[in-house]
Amino acid sequence: MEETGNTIAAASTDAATSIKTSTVKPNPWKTLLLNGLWHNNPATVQLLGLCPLLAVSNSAINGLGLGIATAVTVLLSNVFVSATKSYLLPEIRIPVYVIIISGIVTLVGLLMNAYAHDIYLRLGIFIPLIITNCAILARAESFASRNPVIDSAIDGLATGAGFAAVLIVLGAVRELIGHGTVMADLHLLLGTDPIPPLINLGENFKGLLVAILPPGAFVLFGLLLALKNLCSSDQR
Amino acid sequence: MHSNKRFIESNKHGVVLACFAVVVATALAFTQHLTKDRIHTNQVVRIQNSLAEVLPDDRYDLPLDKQKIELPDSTSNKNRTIYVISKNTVPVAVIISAVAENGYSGSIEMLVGILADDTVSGVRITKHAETPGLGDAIEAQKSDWIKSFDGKSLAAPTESRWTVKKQNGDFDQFTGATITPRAVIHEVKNTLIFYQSVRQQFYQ
Amino acid sequence: MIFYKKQNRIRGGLQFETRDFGNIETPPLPDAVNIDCGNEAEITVSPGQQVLTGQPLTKPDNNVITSHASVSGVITSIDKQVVSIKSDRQDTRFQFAKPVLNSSSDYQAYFCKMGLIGMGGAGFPVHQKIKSITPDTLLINAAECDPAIYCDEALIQERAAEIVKGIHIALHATGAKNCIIGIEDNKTKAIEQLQKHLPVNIELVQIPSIYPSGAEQSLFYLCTGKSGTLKDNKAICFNVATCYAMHQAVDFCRPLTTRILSIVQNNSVRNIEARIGTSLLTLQPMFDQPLPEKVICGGKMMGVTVNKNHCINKTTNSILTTEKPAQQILPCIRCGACEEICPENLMPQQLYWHTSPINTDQLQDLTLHNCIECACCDAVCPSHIPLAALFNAAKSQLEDEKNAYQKAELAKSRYEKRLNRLNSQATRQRKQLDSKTAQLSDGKNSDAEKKALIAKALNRKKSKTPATDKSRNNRSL
Amino acid sequence: MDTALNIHNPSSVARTMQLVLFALIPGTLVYCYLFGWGVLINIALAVFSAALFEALSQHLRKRSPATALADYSAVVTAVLIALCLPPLIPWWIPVLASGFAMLLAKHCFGGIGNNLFNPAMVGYAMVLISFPTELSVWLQQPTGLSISFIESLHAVFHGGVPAIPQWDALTGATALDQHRTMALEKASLSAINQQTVGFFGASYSEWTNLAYLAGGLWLLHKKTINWHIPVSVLVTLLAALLFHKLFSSQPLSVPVNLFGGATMLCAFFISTDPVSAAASARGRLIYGAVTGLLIYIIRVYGAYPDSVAFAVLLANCAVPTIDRLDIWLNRSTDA
Repeated sequence: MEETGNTIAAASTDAATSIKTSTVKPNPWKTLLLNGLWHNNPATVQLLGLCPLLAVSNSAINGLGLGIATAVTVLLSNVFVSATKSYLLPEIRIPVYVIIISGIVTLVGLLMNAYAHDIYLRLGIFIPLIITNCAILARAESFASRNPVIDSAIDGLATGAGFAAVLIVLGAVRELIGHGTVMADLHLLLGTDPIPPLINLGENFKGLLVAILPPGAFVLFGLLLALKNLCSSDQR
Repeated sequence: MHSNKRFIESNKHGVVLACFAVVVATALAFTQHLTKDRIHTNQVVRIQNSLAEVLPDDRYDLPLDKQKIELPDSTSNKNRTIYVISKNTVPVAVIISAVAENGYSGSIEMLVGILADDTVSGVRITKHAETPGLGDAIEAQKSDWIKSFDGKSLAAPTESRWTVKKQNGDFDQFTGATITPRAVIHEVKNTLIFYQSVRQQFYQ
Repeated sequence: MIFYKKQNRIRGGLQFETRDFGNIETPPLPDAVNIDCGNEAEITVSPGQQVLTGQPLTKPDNNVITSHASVSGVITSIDKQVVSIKSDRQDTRFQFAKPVLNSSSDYQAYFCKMGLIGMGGAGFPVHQKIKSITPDTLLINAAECDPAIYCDEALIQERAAEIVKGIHIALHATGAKNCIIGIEDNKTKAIEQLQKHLPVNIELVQIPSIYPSGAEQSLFYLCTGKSGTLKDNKAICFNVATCYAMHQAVDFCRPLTTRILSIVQNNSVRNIEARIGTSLLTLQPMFDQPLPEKVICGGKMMGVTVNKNHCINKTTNSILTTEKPAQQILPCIRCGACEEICPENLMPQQLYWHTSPINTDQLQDLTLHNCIECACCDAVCPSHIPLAALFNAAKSQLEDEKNAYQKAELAKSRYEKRLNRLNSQATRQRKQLDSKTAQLSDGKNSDAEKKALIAKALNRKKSKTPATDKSRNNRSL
Repeated sequence: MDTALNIHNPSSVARTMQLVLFALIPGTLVYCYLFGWGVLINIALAVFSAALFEALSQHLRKRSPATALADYSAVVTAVLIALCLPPLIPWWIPVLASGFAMLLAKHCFGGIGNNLFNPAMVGYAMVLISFPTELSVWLQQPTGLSISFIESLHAVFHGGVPAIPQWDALTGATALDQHRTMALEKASLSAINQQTVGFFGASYSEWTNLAYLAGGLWLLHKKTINWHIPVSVLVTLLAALLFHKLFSSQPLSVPVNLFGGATMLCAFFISTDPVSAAASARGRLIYGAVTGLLIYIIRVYGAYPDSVAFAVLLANCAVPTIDRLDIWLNRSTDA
């Protein structure tokens, strides 16, 4: 993983410095986005941060909530780390990352507590636990600490969006199979009046309860991984 | 000389770390200050909402959580939290916290609202670990069963009928689960008995 | 004679089947024989030469097995160490001189000359076996090495007296003090015959009729209750057929030119005494049905499939026409039948799991090297997985890996030694240089002297330069 | 251990599975005798759908569907699922359970021989977790064949039996479930025994358990299964129950637990599935003990009435570790 980080870093700096070569190489920002979202997706490829992923993805709205929180954290931490990288002496870089990341997570937690209180309560311990999501520390260490701020921001955005996308997809699938709805209770996040779910199979739908329980998370995530690998192998 | 250099070196690390810590702490303090009030409001609203669920809307003055007292329950040797609800400074109802210890898996926590005429205004489950799909029908979101307590009192139905229909009671059981509803019914009854023993403390 | 049943049992294994059969038959003299002399033997005959039955075809050598003509006739061709002889139907015997056998080395030389080998299956030269050890115990293997071979049983039933003579020769040749015969308890007729002829000082031990008790290691354990290798226990093992061959060689001066083998078919078992080098096709009259394209040589369990034009050699102990039905190999269901049957207490099912792909560490942990490839596991596997063959392949691959590793280690140590040598050389040179510089700069040489030295060196250089320049110019021209 | 096999004993996966099916016949018959056609309808539904899903998975995995069906393993899985389910359950539950068993538990892991978990129990656990209400509706009294075949079909495909208006009164919890309910409500042991014990075990299910025991003993006799797992499961369960009786105040009836629920079915047919059990004899003893202990723990402290499925699945999880442990023990005894 470290290796891929290095190659991306090399590719992006190459492209940024010499315009001639950039015509041959694909757009570095596009590469960064594709990497975070698909080729090097933190959840489905690197298999990082699986604990929160499996624990809270029992509905699309929970997935969306934690996804946004994680994405904001990784984006901000990437920007901060990249901006301050000249002060980051090798001996203390990890403690500094931890200070930055935990600060941002606390900040995100406070904001969610204030502006999306119900979702905050639903996600519970998993908001503070974003700190332990190694995907974030991994991006800080392998990318942000050796790349310019803009690139790091894009990388953070892509990584966060990639993680959030998996959370939302898994949440939506589990919610659909378990409850027969998708994106129910969206108002909890937006703080508005109740919004009807995107999909609603009706009151009489007999959901597979196992889907929204932890064993279902493992099974469905396994199938999701298989699907992802199938798509990737087709591309190859 | 060498060690001296290292001393400076490590001090430098300390200083950089401290700077980061200060910046982050300041940012956090600032955010906390900004969100403090809103978070507090959220919490209050939340408690009020849960309390309001067991009481009809028009019978109380806000805020609900001001009149909070703790009283010992002699039968279970535990303290119960009681909210006394007033309208125009006259007590009109109480909400009593209750815990049913003998659920199917673990204890079931709930709030029981009782009006001044000693009838139940509402019961809501706040925490439980019953079997999903089977025992969790005690949740108001999952079924209307919990609303079958509304309007009941120790007098009606009579004490022997405070149980599930299978045992000739007044309350439904769920298919496949009798322990959970029986535990809830039993605890609501206990709460009512406790209420009788402390009633005169709220309504002089 | 001491006669008793031992209670020792091996673990697992397959039960023997008892089948009836007639006397040992002698097939008609073949028209031609093809005798494989082995890769290393030096052939002393040439095409067109007349040979007699029993005449040596190769030069006796301690490292190889001597081959003899099994019929009298003319050598028609020698192709890739295979000597083909056209029979003259006379079967005239080559006469050997009566040997003088006083010491073990006399026996070794004589057995080598007569081409004796272990007839049990492995075919290890008898003279080498005797040479390798001075045993206390002589173990006579009267047990079959495979559940579908009956040749030793037939031999004992008919020629027990000769075998006992052979045992005495073996005792004399090896110098062993005591002797045990191990025989499966279902061979009642053979046991009776042995009991008739055995002298008192030889133990006859009945062992359970379970495959693979015939393997010498298991047999020794079953007879004595001692574990460990034969070598550890100072014991040597000969098959009854080997003893018979010794008797033939010593008492009648006959080299090994025939062997008794079982022909196992669906409905019948026959034992024949065939000439070495006879083609299976010429044995057709001995078979009930037309010979199938492929037959199994060497027993039901560990035998190999051969073509019908295969020629009998000294180790051919049986021919099976009952071919195993070709069954589809299914995935392992971990039923554990193989583990129960394994006489070596291995876990074949776990071994199988680690053979594809080969996991060296795991296979070593599971002691693959203890597998005797008896194929009991194959026989019980409900998924029809050829386990023994896979283990054989895995073993050889492990062996290769080990060799490669050792080679690499050797090369590494050689390289390290060289590096050390170079290093120490360099250090020595540096030390010398240092001491020289120290000598130069320790103040004894004054500045003037140094200047003089420099000038001298410059002059030396100047005197050389023009010559090199010239040569360079010449070259450029 | 001196088990020399006769070489002429033909063994194949298909033959093993057939023997297991034969051994299930007495249990199935007793179950049918007690609770009528619903049992057979369950079996038919499960077997049919399992065959279909098996063929489908083989097709998806680009293998011949016919070869997979030939080994009868799918049939055994389906029958085990059907025997765990209550009779007269809606038709889609056995179908779904078979689907989970075949697609998820078996073919996602690579087909027969590679499944980490017992497919039948995965299928059963999936529907048990998903539809606890449907799965806890059992016929309270043995109906025998009093509910006709047509009525049974109607109940399975439309829910309820029209000819029997008091349908709800007819259904309820099993003896094991009732035992747990009463134990939780701190009823006395004698009251529990009175309510739940028949002749020598849990009322009614004691007979099916006895029939499974008989079938299992026959399998042992035929050497289709080894004694290690059944003995280990039953001995550990019994030991745990007796231990509980000695040291715990919570009332507990040993006969109901030993001859009730799916105890015997588990000991002889479910946990003996070789693929998902430990490899060696010693490993199987450990595996059986883990299963037996988990059955006790989940029955007494868990949230579901009968714990066999969860106990077996959790023990399946432990199998790789048990196998490693076994190799390690072998090595340390050799050294």
